[in-house]
Amino acid sequence: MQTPAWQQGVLDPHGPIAAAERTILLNATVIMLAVIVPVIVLTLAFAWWFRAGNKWARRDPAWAYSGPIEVTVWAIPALVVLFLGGIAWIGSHDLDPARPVASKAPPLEVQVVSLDWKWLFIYPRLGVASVNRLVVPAGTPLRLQLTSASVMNSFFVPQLGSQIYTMAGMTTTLHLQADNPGAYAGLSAQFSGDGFSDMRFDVVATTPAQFAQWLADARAGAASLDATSVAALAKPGVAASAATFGHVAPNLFDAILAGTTKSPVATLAMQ
Amino acid sequence: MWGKLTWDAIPLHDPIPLVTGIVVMLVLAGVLLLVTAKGWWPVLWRDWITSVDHKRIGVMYVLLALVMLVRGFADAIMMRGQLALAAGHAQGYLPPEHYDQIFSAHGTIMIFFVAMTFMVGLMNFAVPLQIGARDVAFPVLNSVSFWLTAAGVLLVNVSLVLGEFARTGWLAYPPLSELAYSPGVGVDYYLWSLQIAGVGTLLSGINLTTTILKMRTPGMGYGRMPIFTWTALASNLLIIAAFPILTATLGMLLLDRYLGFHFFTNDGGGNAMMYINLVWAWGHPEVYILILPAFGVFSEVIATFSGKPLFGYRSMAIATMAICVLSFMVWLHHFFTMGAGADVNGFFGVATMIIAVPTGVKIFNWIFTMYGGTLRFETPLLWAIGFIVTFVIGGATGVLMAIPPADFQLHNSLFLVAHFHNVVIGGVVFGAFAGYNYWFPKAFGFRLHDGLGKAVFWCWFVGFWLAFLPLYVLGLAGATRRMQHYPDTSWQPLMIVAFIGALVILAGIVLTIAQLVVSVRARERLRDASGDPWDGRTLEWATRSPPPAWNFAALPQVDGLDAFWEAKRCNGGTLVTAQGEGGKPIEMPKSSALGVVVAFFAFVGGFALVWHIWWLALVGLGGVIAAGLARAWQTEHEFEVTLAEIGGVRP
Amino acid sequence: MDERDLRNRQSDDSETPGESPGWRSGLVKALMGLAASIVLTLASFWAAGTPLVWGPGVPVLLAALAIGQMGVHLVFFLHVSSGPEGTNTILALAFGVFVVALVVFGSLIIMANLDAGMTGLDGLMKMQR
Amino acid sequence: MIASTTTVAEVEIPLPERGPSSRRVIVGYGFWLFLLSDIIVFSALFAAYAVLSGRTDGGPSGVQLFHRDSVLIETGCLLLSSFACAMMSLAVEVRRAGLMLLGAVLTFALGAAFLGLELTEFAGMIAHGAGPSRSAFLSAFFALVGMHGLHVSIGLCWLVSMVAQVFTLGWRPMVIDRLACFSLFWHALDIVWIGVFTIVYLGAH
Ligand code: HEO
Ligand code: HEM
Ligand SMILES: [Cu+2]
Repeated sequence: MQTPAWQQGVLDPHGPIAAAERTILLNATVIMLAVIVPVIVLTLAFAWWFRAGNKWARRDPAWAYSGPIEVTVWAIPALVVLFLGGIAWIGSHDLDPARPVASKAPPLEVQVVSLDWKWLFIYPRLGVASVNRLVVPAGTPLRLQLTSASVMNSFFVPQLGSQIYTMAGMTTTLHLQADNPGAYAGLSAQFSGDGFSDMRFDVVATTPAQFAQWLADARAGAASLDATSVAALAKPGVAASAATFGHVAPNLFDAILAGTTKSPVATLAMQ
Repeated sequence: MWGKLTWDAIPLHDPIPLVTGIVVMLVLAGVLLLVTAKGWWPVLWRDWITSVDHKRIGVMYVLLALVMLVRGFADAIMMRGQLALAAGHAQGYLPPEHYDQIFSAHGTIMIFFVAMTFMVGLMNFAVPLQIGARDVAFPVLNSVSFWLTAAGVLLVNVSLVLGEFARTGWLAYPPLSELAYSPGVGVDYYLWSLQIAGVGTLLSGINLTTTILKMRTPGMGYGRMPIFTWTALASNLLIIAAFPILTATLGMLLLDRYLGFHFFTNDGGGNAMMYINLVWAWGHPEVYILILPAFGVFSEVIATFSGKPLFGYRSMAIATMAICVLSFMVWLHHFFTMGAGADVNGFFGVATMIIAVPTGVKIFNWIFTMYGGTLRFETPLLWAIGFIVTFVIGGATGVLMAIPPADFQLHNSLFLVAHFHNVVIGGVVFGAFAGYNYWFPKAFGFRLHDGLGKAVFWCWFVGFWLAFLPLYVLGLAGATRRMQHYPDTSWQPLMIVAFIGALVILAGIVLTIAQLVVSVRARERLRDASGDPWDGRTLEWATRSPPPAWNFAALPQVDGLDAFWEAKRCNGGTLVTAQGEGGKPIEMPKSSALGVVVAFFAFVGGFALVWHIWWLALVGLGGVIAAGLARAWQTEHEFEVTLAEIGGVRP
Repeated sequence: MDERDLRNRQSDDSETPGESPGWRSGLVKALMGLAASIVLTLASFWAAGTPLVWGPGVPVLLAALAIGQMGVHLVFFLHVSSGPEGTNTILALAFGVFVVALVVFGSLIIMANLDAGMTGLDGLMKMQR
Repeated sequence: MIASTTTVAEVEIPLPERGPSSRRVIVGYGFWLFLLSDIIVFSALFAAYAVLSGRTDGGPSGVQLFHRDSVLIETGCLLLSSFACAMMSLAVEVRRAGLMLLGAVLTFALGAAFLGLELTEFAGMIAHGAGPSRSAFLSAFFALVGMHGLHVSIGLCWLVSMVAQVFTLGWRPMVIDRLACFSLFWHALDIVWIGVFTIVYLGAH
């Protein structure tokens, strides 16, 4: 039933960002192995061959310097680093989390708030919200704006790509895309307290039709989200299950952003 | 009267810390009883506790590090046990509030009180001997440094039985570590113990740097310094430059917590990102503070046991200093995922990788040192070879994460955990054990048991790979660090393998103790009368074992690299005596209780501050000041070692 | 501690008490230092308030004056010199300046860059205005 | 066993090969390194101040709070104190206890005056609700300037203890070394203060 660990997560990408990152990861690994493996082999070989008991080894106990070797040992790592450095530089730009995913479709905007210890997803243009389940249409780029209503967390969906921190009073931006319908595990990658391990969510990528259906269902529901319900949600604790809100107060995200800098929500909830 | 301290602070309801605490206290009581029964107190006080001899202080540092290794490892194996169990719906046996303390304590203890303490101990022991000095520049200060470290250790361990330790991870990121989210005393224990120990470390860095730069024996120019001394210089320069940043940063967090400042709080305009920025401006250099002396140990060990000079000495020295400087320019790689722009991420990514160049040069030079040599597979060499094989992989995974887009995926995953254990165990711990086995006969006059030493190595080597290779895979599968449980049962088999790895390491730790006990018992058989058991190259092997308090009866005149090696080949092992040396009594510093007294009051003050017992904090402060003043008016700091005691020029 | 047997192979810098060859020059040096730093301080305070200097240039001028004055203090009061015994002192100083510069400017650049990437509260206020 | 010594004339030996330095050089150098580390503590506080100085959280900003005139007087006190300290060092060099005392008293008085002015400023700010817990800017301000003030206070206590040492222990090398360290410390505080008045007070906008 389950895929073994080495076939999940980062190695099983389902979006353009994750796919590019996996390629970079594999490229860099191979290049480095090309240096590392010979180094290991050489170490073991020299150690074995020059063992004290080996009659055949030619000893040269005074040999401590060689110009050409010195040049070579500086040059080899330098060249590898030149190449990897190029990848790092270009990759930082191409895969900058703030850079939109190239696509003809307009991005779906989602505002993400990390709470103690659950995730709130607000769809500002659609007027709905959900907790611990991010439903998105497959093939549509996502533009995520993230903040935290308490401590730091890191929003991370390994199969979709880059993670980014969420921090109170600040917003970070992340662009992702799920290529295929399916459910992808999401989590917090930055330790945030006792309930951290349960701070998991699902990204459900759907077909456009399913997405429209989900939206309609959500709007038909009675649950609504405003400052009061956010305060209730923000109380430290693990969410029992995913939830959906059909009505969202306007500018809620901005209010959360501004609110945490006045008095941390959790401070109130602490008592 | 007693601030926040009440009977509730004792974890009567939590069996694990309670039992651990009781066991630790029983062991401590047992040791104290034994010392009392045997009447060892006077000796202990005179020859160790108040000693200002760099060699004895070095030995005490190493002992402290070994004891803390056991503590840190106990935490580690508890975590591995928890994660082997807590898959799917299972919650394991450690609830989050315990588990969170355990990884925080493990990281803090391992970095500050095992790795750091071990390396400072080895440098303390070996550096003055290697440069032909009688002691460090400031021997009494050295004792203060050691005892402050010990006070920090004590404070961390008191948290086991009184109150709790931080539940914030080893770097205590705010706002989680702010009062709003961590109202307990855990973070305060963390902060005060690191502040106290940090002062000790800083003073020790100043001390050793001055020693190396100003107290080398005649003739020992920079180009003739043993490579371990070079790495010690680089490491101590980094201490001087980096630890003040830590002190300041933790100080700001303390102000936030104690006086309502707003450096890193969510409210009041505070900025938690600034803490993360500053703490890594210390934290990255810190890992090179740890690894550089280990590189130095390997350089000595590989050269000695290959029977050859170190290949590419100049390159090695240059690479060391290059790492020292570069390590200050890369710290952002710990927070690529905080939202910096592409240019900044790219710059720091590339800067990070550049460190791979001097490190690679070192690796190659070690390999060529072996080439053409005659390798004797004594225990230290085994650690060195195991190190090269292990470390290059840990280094490579570090370079991998230095590529920002790759790090966006790997940050804070178990892949990262595997990386840093790969370098910290494969580099620092292996280096510590290599140095321990290498210099032990110098410190005590007999070797450590070789067979058991090798067994220890194999346990660590095999255990390490079993325990951490699975974590690379798990990290790629999407497992993060600091999880107390995980939903995906397909991860469990690998977690169990990791647990088995930890058990193998446990065997290594038990065997370490066994090695020590067996060696002490068999010390007559393992005795080394020559003072030079490994056919060494550097000056420490020219004096007898254990060296006299004054190290060298007459300071040698050095006129090349590896002076002792040359002397053995040309001169029957007799070093040329420096002009005006020998035939004179020697002035040596007197023992002093300053260190232990200052540290005692620092501990009292720290403890009082943790619990908000203000009057007691004043007692602590007053005690430190009074001890300092008493010292200021003390005038007889030296005593004379007579010629009869020295007994000739040969040390 | 003091009469410790550390042979003074290096240029011995301890004068015999009572004699005072350095007294006069010491006084002159200190007076020069005092004069220079008073001038530089006044210049700084003047520069901060004057309309004569082009506004955006003021911080640069202040920085230059501050660096100059730190130099004055190092030379005239802390007696940092380029003599042979001073080499290590200067090297340590250079290392220290390097670290200080990295910490201060590195933090500023990094934090500015992070802030730029974020619509913080300030940004939000601006947007709403 | 004893090998004979062969040394070239002293002058030809390069400095790094001349063997251990004199006690005085060692103490001075060690203290120099300590000062550098202390300045790095300040650099972290400066960095924090620079980053947080705009974060007033709706509270008062620097321009509203600072008075340049009193800062100028404070600076004057510190500069003159530094000069007095230099005089004191000269007196130590010629071993004149009376002159040394005079220098010390002047150094102390000027330092104390500086501290008094600074504390008055702090008290005024706190009285107006601009204490360190008002905003991140003020936290950083009080920490940075207060840290410098704390150093000055420690210096003053140290100075008293040095005078006492001179008069009870006499001109021992140990005491003289400590006096040299004190003067390094006192002058280094000036360097920090130059940074403070430039960045904090003159740089306020
Ligand atoms: C002693 C400890 C130590 C050492 C030596 C290193 C060495 C390195 N580290 Fe590691 N690290 C250490 C300890 C840590 N690191 C960390 C985290 C960490 C992160 C952040 C990851 C994240 O948080 O997402 C990165 C990017 C690196 C990179 C590197 C690099 C590039 C090196 C390089 O120095 C390695 C250089 C060595 C190499 C490359 C092998 C030999 C070279 C050869 C053979 C030449 C040819 C090869 C090439 C050119 C590639 N480290 C953390 C995490 C802290 C935390 O978050 O809790 C710790 C504790
Ligand atoms: C002896 C074998 C060791 C084992 C089995 C071990 C195991 C572990 C485990 C299980 C974790 C928690 C990982 C997680 O977050 O899920 C951890 C974290 C850590 N370990 Fe180790 N460790 C060992 C040795 C060391 C050593 C020698 C050091 C340093 C010198 C070290 C430093 C750390 C640090 C810094 C952390 C991070 C703590 C945190 O997350 O705050 N470990 N280790
Ligand atoms: Cu790093």
